[in-house]
Amino acid sequence: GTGGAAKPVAAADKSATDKTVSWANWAAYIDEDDDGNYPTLQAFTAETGIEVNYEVAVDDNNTFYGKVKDQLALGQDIGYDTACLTDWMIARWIRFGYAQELDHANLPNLANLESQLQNPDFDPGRKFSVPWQGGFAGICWNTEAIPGGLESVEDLWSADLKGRVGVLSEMRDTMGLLMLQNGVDIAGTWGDDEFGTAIDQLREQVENGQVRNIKGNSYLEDLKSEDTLAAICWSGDITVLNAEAGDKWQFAIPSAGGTLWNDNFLVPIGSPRKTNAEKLINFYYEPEIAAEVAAWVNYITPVVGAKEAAAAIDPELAENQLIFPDEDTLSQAHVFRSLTGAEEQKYQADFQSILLGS
Amino acid sequence: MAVREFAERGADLELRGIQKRFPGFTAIEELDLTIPAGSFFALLGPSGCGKTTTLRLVAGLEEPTQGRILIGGADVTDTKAHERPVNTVFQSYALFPHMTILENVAFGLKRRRIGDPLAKAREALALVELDHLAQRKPQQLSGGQQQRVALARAIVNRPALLLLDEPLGALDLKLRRQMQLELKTIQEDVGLTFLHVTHDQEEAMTMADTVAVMNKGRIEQLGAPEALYELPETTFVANFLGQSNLFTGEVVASTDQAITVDAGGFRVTVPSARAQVHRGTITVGVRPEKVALHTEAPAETSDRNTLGSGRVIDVSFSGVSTQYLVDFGRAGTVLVFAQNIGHGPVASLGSEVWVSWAVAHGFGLSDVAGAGAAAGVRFDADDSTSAIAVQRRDDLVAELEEG
Amino acid sequence: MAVREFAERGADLELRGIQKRFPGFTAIEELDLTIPAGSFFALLGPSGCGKTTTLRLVAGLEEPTQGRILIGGADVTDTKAHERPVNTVFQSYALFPHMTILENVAFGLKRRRIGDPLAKAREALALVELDHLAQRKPQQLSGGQQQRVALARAIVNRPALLLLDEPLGALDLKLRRQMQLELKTIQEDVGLTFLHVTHDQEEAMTMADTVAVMNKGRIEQLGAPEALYELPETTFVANFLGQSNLFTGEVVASTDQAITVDAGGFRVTVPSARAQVHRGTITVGVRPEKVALHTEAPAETSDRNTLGSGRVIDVSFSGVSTQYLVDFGRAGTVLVFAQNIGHGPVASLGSEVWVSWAVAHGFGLSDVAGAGAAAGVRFDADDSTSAIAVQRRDDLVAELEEG
Amino acid sequence: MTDAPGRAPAPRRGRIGLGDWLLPAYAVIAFVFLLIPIGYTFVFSFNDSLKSNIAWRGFTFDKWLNVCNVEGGAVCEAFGNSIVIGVVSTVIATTLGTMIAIALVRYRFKARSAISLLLFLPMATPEVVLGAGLAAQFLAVGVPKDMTTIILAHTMFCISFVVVTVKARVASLDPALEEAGRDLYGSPAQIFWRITFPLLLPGIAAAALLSFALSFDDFIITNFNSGSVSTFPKYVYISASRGIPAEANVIASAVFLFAIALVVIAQVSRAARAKRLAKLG
Amino acid sequence: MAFAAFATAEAQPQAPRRKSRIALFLLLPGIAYLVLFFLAPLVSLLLTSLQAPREFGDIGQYDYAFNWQNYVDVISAYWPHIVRSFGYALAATVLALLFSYPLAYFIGVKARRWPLLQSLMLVLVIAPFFISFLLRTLAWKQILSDESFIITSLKALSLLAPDAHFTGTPFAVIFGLTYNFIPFMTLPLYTTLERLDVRYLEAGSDLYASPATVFRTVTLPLSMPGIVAGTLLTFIPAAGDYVNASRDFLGGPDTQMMGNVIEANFLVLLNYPAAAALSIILMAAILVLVGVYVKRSGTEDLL
Ligand SMILES: Nc1ncnc2c1ncn2[C@@H]1O[C@H](COP(=O)(O)OP(=O)(O)OP(=O)(O)O)[C@@H](O)[C@H]1O
Ligand SMILES: Nc1ncnc2c1ncn2[C@@H]1O[C@H](COP(=O)(O)OP(=O)(O)OP(=O)(O)O)[C@@H](O)[C@H]1O
Ligand SMILES: NCCCCNCCCN
Ligand SMILES: [Mg+2]
Ligand SMILES: [Mg+2]
Repeated sequence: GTGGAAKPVAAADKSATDKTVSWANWAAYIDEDDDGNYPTLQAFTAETGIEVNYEVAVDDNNTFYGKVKDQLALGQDIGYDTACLTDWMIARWIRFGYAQELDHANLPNLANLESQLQNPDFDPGRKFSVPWQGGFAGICWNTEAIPGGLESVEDLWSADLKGRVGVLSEMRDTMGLLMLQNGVDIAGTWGDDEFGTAIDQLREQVENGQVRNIKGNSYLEDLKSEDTLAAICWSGDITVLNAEAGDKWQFAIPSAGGTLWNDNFLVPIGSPRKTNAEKLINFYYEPEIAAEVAAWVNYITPVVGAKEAAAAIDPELAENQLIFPDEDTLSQAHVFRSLTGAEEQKYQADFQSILLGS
Repeated sequence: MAVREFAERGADLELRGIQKRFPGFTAIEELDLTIPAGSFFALLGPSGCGKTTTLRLVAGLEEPTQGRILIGGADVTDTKAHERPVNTVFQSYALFPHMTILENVAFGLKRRRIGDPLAKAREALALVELDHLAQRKPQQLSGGQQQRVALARAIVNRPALLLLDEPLGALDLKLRRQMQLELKTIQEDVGLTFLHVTHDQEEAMTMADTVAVMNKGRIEQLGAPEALYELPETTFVANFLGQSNLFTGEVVASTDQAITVDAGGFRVTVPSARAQVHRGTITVGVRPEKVALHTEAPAETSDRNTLGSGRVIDVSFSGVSTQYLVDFGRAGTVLVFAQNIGHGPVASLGSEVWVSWAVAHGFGLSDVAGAGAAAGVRFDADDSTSAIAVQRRDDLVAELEEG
Repeated sequence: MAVREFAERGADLELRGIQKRFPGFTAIEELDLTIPAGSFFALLGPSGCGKTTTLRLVAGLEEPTQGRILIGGADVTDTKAHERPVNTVFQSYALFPHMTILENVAFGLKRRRIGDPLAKAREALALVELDHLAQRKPQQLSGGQQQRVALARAIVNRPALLLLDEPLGALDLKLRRQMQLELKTIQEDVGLTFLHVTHDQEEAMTMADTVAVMNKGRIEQLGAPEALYELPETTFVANFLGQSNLFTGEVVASTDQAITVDAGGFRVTVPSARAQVHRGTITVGVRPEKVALHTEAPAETSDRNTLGSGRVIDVSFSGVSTQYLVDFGRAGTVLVFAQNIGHGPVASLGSEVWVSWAVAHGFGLSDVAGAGAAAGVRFDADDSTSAIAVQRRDDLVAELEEG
Repeated sequence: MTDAPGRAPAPRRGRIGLGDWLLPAYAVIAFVFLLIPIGYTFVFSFNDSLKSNIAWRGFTFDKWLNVCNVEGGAVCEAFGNSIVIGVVSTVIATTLGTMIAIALVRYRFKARSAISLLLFLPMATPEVVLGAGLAAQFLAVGVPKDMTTIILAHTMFCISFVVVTVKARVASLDPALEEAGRDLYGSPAQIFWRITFPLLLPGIAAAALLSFALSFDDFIITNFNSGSVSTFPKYVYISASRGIPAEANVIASAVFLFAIALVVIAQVSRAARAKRLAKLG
Repeated sequence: MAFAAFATAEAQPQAPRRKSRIALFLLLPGIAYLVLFFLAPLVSLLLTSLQAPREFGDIGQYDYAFNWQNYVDVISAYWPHIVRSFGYALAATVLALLFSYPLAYFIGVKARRWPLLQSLMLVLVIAPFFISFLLRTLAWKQILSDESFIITSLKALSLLAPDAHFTGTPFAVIFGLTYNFIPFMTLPLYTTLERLDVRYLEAGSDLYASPATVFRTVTLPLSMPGIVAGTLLTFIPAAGDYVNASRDFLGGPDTQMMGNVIEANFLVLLNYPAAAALSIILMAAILVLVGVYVKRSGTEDLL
């Protein structure tokens, strides 16, 4: 398997006849009622007649990519018509030609896209990708076990949490928080030294048994089973977790700052239902719909007008800093700078070596 | 126990009131038996009569339901198999397949930490002429060779008591006879007590000092081979130990000296002393080799029984002797063995003959032979040993002829 | 081929110049044989001599390296097994374990699309008295019963030629004798040609019209059982077919009528007509049952050979007869069978005796018995059948005594 | 394992062998241990759980009654795929493997040891290697991953197990039986179908069962070669990261109970038949 | 059941037949299949393991080369995982053997008198196969999670240190491997023990061997084929397993095995040459170990 030979060609669109769409997404990332139904998806189906197969198939950007890359390389249908992945991974798909070019005619609601997000360096003009949600990576803890709460990444290393701490397998979040703790500006120019210092710190915590596990979105399962009592977490997840398993967790952006990221829709190259996917994306750019999702998932919505719509549901919601962060909150969060191919390979390997232990 | 020592000499074995029940089956009803030290004792009986079970009880591989077992005077009933001064040559050899022949033979010596086990094992192998195969595995040996290894493996331990469970069963007749001689010589030389189980009557008789005939979990008769053969007491013994001509009928005359039976119109006299029962319906008999064949009516004398005339319905030559089957109508058939002293048979198929035998050779049994038993070859047909039915043959032949 | 029909009667079998080589081993050297239709022919020989191979060649399960096979005059050398009008009762029965007894017996009939195979199979089972077990599977039958099924399975097809490969091998002596009688009767009644393979000489002699003694891939002698027994031509036949007393020595006198051999100091005379070789060193012999035992020196007559005196070194009672082993020093030992006409043995162990036999009963062999052969029980010891070495026993006994 | 087993239970006076109670007691404990996670899975198939099935939330039959209603029937679809894959690869592997087994035992040819090695290697190769190697190969050749590639992969690792299993059976098959068939006028084809095949059947059935079990339970190789096709183990693996729904427990428990019932029924009826026959005789 | 077959010493060679045309017909399809779907991938794996990164290429882009350095690199980077894999697999194999032997002995020898019980117990041994092994593993994970009844009770009883835990430890991974491969160990053991002729044991005790000695000198050696087959069937898949050690199942960051490393290199790091090199190393190491083991235990005919 070498990969990256000739770029694959997009599949022919059968949306006109095939009224279904399949969506791969992360856990705790959409509105869901007690019976396991997704209200906004039901609304979408009601409105368009398109059945949605929503699958919680992404646990971690890398493992998802690993699962589908061979088919992408062959231009085959990976079984999903759209997937929500993080900026840096989206960049790779676009580079390799694994994403279909979107037809903006099918995305009139894209006008509602937050202006700062309209021209990212990996996809100027949003020809291939559209933001789904953004969020912070920070720290969270079990309030029953740790009533005093946590403030900084440093607090995760306290002796009484030995063996009960989880960190994310998402390198940019885990390493980002550690580097921020070290005073590094992760959005700025840093290099091997800064990364190396942080990686050594992480390695030490893993090797001395402080860190119990390094996981993707399944870190939530460890919190639930209480194998971990504190962790590096994604902001909105904790709200969902509390709703699902009893109010006993709390999230905070660490004192030295957290990371800020965005996950984006894209349409895989082999999908024969691009138009359906576009309709789905367009649907979630209705401010009311966006507000309804936000009310559940508590992530930052990229849709202009959602705040107003949220206020209409519940004024408190519009003030939720996890959904509609103000300048002050945003100033605590930092975007991990983009990496060159070589950097990606090297830093990822270093980080993975910790996941694999030694 | 004495098992760390080689036995000085054979020990005697005593079984007292032994009973053995398996779930749903009583293999041994009631067994009392004393085998004197140094003797060669044979337990003879048909398949399934309890011979192996008896041996296993002695070896300690099975526990009696009732009764005691004594070896050399010591009660070993509660002693475990590996602590009894007994060795067994198993019916199926049970050679350890993962060990060489030599290791097999040395096994017992090693367990008892006897010095230089390999050298001793090698000598025992030489005794059975297999030392050149010492390094082979059992499955590389022929049946007869395996047998001899099993023998060496037991004898090398010089047990006080050697149990042999049909040790010659797998050998062909020739080798079997030869091994019998050898076994007997070994026993006499080393003076061990041998308890030998077999269903081959000739084997039991040629080898043993004492033979016990076992039937359905009981010992029917016990004694020296000649005594047993010459004077069987039951139908079973008369038929199992060699062949017999049996006649069943009313006692029609009886004196101190002799009793006379009416057998299908012929009168057969046996000495009173050789008859177990003296009145009523009884079965009397004579061995086929004691019967003389006459082509002319012999003179009647009081010391011989004479039957005649009858017709020869089968002649079969077996080398040493010729066997004649003579039909006497109601009295049944009589089997005659005539040793081939001269050339060829003296009477031919279908000819008219008379038979006679000395009254002194007859015997009277304690039970009455089953009605179904035909003369000549006569023994209870059981499920697994019943004969091909001659009577139905003709039907098939006819049918096949048409088909 | 004729296999769709039941054979009218037995067909004759002819083997012409058959040779069979296996890679690295020649099982059959050169075989010419004619078996007339309707006869009962026995092939007798020690284990490994090529009996089974011969049968397999006839059955078509093996192809000859050279030679032709004719059945009923037709050359079947190139005909496949399933097209030959031949059936086999296999040495190991080879009953199909997944079929009932009835299905087993019906198998051949079904293959040939004979009408009403089950009814016919059932009758064949009745013939062997097993119809009540028709629905059992082979593994639920005893060895003897399986044997009978194998027989029924072959006979039901009424083959022109029935091959029997030690069909009685697994049975005990008693049942074996009984089955022999039955088998013979069936053969006579249905008139098929039987080719019977066995290593049991008594079996061959009691059953067959003609016996061929096979040794190492060759037929050593062939003839009627009595002829073969009375006048063996080779050492092998003399020893394999019954037992023989053999004496080897120089011919010291020779007339038209008789030749005389010096055997270790004694003079033994045999009729010239019964000797294969008339000069030089030859081996002569006599059967043990032809030898008479005397407790006093008998009068010398010209028509009897007399040896004496010798010492009785073994007496063994076998029921029908008593066997004496008499030692004559340089002349070897002589085995005597005395039928037990009277009670008990006539000479006791250690006593001084003379033996004699009619000159007419002696025979002279075409080869010279091996030097190593001891008198009495005398046969070539091969790797798998060699006897326990008596001579080494004493060493071990001594050694064990110390240990 | 201390006392030499006799042929029948004998009343033991005064000496109680260790083996008499120690071993049965051990066996009971061992089985309890083996069955713990299965019991857990079974119990939690009745959990009135929400999305993930970790904490006990009350008893319900709902999950059994509505197995296929969750996540658009994803569990059932995965299960169905597993069954199809298991059956098809079993049929192919059993056919090919049986043919090889017969050839290996009954015929002599030159490449024998090379072939034996080729058959042994897949069993000695870790699943990751098999899975990854095959996946890379499929990619290089441009074969899309779907049900077919899973079946191809499963068949590949099942063949060796089939050969080993059936070979033992062929080797214990007395060639005299086939000869008896020929002697009784059976043509080669009749002999194969009426004698050889039925006699090999138990071995073939065992091989097929093994092959199905291996395929049904395989995750690693499947994961590399399945593309977007879901199988039951894959479904479990993927949902492991976000909580496995109780419906998965339902399916697993049902398969377990079904398998047990099947074997028990077969055994009991066989024992009954044997008893009846014994009486008949 | 069928693993059983593994434990069978091959029967006597039977008379080979002629007609190799039939042999060819029987062998060809299966062998061709294995060549196509086993051997060919293995060869490409070998070629992949020698690839070099494409100059100025993106992540996951490699070209064919003869870069044997890959082997040196992966060994120096991952030798702890290699050692750990074999260590864990060995531990699991030994534990499974200790667990299974008495059980197989009970089923195969002691339970002979009760065929029905015997087959029922066999079913129970095979039963775990039918409940996905992932589910079984997850069940253990839950049963032995930090706040589970068992762990908290053990802690309450001070049998476990307060900060001790089960999941994510080497102990948990070995435990999982052991548990999951027990059927692979028990079945071949059962098959040999089931055929164990108790008459050998009787002969042993007749020849003065105490029960323990009979076990050591007769039973154990006679069950060697089963032990060898069982240990191979356990060791090989255990050494290559990555599910038990996976961080989503029973493992943690410091329990990762070669399987996990290979998976990560294939799927996450997209370092195909490294993954392929590791695969080849794993396979070669297993083959060498198996070869030596089988030779030493004297059961060559097993293969
Ligand atoms: N464990 C057992 N359970 C039930 N019945 C048994 C058991 N062992 C032996 N028997 C029965 O006890 C009887 C005697 O068996 P035993 O083995 O002693 O016979 P045998 O005289 O040695 O026969 P053979 O000559 O065939 O070896 C037989 O009917 C047998 O079926
Ligand atoms: N396929 C074969 N390859 C090599 N040698 C063989 C083969 N089949 C038989 N033999 C050899 O040929 C000889 C004759 O064998 P055969 O089976 O005919 O003996 P037999 O007379 O039937 O012996 P038994 O009485 O033991 O059955 C034996 O030495 C045997 O080892
Ligand atoms: N539960 C939804 C979590 C989404 C996380 N996305 C990945 C962010 C990586 N920086
Ligand atoms: Mg017995
Ligand atoms: Mg033969």
